[in-house]
Amino acid sequence: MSVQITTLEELTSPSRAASSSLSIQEYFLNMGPQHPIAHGSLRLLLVLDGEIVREVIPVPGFVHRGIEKMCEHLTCRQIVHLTDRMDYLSALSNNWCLSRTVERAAGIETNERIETVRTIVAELQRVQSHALWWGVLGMDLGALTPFLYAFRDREIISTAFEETIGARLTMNYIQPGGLMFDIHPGFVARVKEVLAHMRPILDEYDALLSGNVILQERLRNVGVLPAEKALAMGCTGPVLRGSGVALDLRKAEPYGVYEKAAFDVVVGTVGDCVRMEEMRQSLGIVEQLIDSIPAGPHMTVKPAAKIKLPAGMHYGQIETPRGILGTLIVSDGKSDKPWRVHFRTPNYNNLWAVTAIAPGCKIADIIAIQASLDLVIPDIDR
Amino acid sequence: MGVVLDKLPGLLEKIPGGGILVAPIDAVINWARLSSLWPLAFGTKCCAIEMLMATGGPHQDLSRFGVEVVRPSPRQADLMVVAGAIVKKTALRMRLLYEQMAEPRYVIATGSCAISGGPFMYNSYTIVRGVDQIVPVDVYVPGCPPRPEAFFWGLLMLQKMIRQGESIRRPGIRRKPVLAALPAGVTVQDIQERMRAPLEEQNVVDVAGAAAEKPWAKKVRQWVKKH
Amino acid sequence: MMSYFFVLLCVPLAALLVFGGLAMSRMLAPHHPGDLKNSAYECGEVPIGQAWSQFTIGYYLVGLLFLVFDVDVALLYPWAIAFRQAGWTGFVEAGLFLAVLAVGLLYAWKKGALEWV
Amino acid sequence: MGEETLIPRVLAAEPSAKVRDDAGGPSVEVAPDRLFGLMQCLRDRPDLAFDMLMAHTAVDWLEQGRFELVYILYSTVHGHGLTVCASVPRDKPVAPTLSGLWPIAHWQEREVFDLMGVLYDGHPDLRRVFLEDDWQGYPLRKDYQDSDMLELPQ
Repeated sequence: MSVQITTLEELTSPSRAASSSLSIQEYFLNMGPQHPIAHGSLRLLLVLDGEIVREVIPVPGFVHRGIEKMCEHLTCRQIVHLTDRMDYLSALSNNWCLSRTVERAAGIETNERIETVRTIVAELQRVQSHALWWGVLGMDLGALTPFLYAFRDREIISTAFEETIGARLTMNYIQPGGLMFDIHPGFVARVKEVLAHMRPILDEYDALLSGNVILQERLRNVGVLPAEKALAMGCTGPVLRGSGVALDLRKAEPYGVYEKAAFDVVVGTVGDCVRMEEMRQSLGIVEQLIDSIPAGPHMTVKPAAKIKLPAGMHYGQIETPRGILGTLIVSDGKSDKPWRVHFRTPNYNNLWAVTAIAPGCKIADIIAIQASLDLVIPDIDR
Repeated sequence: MGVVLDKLPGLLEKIPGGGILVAPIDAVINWARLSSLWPLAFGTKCCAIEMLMATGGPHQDLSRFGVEVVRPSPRQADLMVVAGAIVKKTALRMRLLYEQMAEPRYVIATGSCAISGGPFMYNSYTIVRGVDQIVPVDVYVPGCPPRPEAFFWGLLMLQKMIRQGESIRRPGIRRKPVLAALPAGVTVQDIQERMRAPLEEQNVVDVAGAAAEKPWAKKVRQWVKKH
Repeated sequence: MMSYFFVLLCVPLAALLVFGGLAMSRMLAPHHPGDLKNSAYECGEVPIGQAWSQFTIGYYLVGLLFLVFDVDVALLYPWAIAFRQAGWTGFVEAGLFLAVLAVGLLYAWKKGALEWV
Repeated sequence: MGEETLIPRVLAAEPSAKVRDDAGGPSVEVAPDRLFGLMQCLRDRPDLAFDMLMAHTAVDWLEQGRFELVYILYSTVHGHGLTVCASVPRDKPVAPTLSGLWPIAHWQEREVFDLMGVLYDGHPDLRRVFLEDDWQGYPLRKDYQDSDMLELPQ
């Protein structure tokens, strides 16, 4: 077996076109970095035969800032602000994943209050993130009103976050050893307002889009991902659960106070209604926990304390709205800066499912597939 | 400028007292441009969610300023909102998009990543530290991500610049208002008169010239020819 | 004869509307063509391969069918305006006209020209 | 399936594997040439059933002159995880590809090749995934020099 390094040039060069089964009609089309469905900068190189897609070659890397290289020069606490900028729609879950890995590695204890607030805030952000997915699914398929509905509800949840966390998008709130600030006195009342508002709104979402025949026609058996193919492609989160595999880390490896809240993992057979139902489950979790936030300090480790990780590999994973985010921190035990940090991001693994689904469908179906995969590009490129 | 508008200032100068007509024409043209800015949706990162989507949402309504028509194609856009970090791979594409936009084109760099590389300034091997290495930027909106209100302030600054800064006498020459946002308490009189003239003069930008000598201008040509 | 006067009036108005817009933009809009500006826009990328390539026959068929039925609708306009004066004879004639086209449509349908390959 | 019963069965499947204790969960070290065989049986044996390659990355130990390849597996059937490590020398970093067992390995290996420079024997389409194809050098290596990169002033 030989090691053969190819480049995109060779892949798309005319010689390849002539020699392979690429008949004369097939041509390359760039659904390139600057495209409405890209939600960022992702280039999908389509090999087209008329309107039928023969092959999709995703080319990420347009937002690759080298976060893993930067993490080697930052202490564990400084890395938290970089995790916000990877998947900015689930910034709190990203912070939580890194903080939890560091806490388990360094043996830092957190109390019940911290875990409850972390669970509540992460679940609220899951609702906010799925609301954006719902709005943008409508926008990508041509219906512009869901976008306005979705962003109205995102603003309402953002005001709840802003009051406690101070930020709208890049939170930097969950630190190794606790929370950056204690929750705002009016936080519980504000969250109750949000819950009261969001419950009827979800039925409105269903009425607006799910019942729409055009949308059903555009989405029914388009981009069907069977269960074993989804597992083989390393998909996680709503994409995997949509294919029928009930893998949800909140149940499989409970963290935070998820055992205390009763909720069920939403599993679809082939469809994609998984995220709509997950929003209701998340609201249910927040409802059960919002009244029982125990008292206690919001930080168990002094902010200035140096956190030195013992030598070895420390891996922790968490269920973000888009899938399983894993943080691997390798430390040589000598300095408080990690030797190597690797983020197993959900979007990077969900992206490649499009190469398995796409061959044979039409260009318009690619847009439906991309919208249902709900990708966030900086999370792919890091 | 168009065939007529190129020659118009010259003709009006010949007619005695014709120069007065140039100002109203400027006012009309600048008013038409600033109240119908069509942004090009070029968001790469978190700023895209704040700048292009949240501001377009119902709470912070972008259409109050006539900017809500977000065009995906550069052919129909005249305001490029750079929302998010630009890495070396994207810089080429962004410069090509800037070239493909029709004059007069404006650039707002939002977010500290676009202004100076922001949180990725150090130890990042692909980041371009500051979008003004690629395209001439008119308004910088700091923040990470900037609040929608900050983006509106930048938008109003741009509209003020268009209203005061452009004239058909010198097409493509943009005079950026130095005293656009004086810090609180500092009044014009505080800045002595001799200080103000050079500040105004030095802040005149020939957009085409500024775009030509950007480091990425040549790289884009080689890249397009190579492909 | 008088009724044709309005037609004569309408033609220059239409021409003014169309060419007026074009002339305004030619006169007023800045015009600086450049090699990069004229390059093909494909989502910010440089297009791969030549645009002049053979593509499937399906597009041609759809174009043809559209042309036929578009002309058919264009011919129905005058009949629709003078519907009341034409009376029953006009109605039958239009019916016949549509029936002939319906046969063409059925033929295309049976031949599978409407299914998108 | 608890950790204590998992490790003995993995060792039974691959006697040359050594147990590592410095990783959080159960983890095993194996030589690169035995790697494919071990992974094959880890995936196919019903009582292990690791049907998901959760993550794959490489750690550059500069002083010891080796790349340590880290594979994190997960079984949705039994719900347990395993970390498998293999070391390849730094001057000839060639490792067997696992894209035959788990298709996602195809792209995870491309990422490790792009950033770390580990070559994969038998990989169908070994290409850079993030950086431009003509990028010189592999950025995540500890001895990567780049004039454009600003160092954080200490």
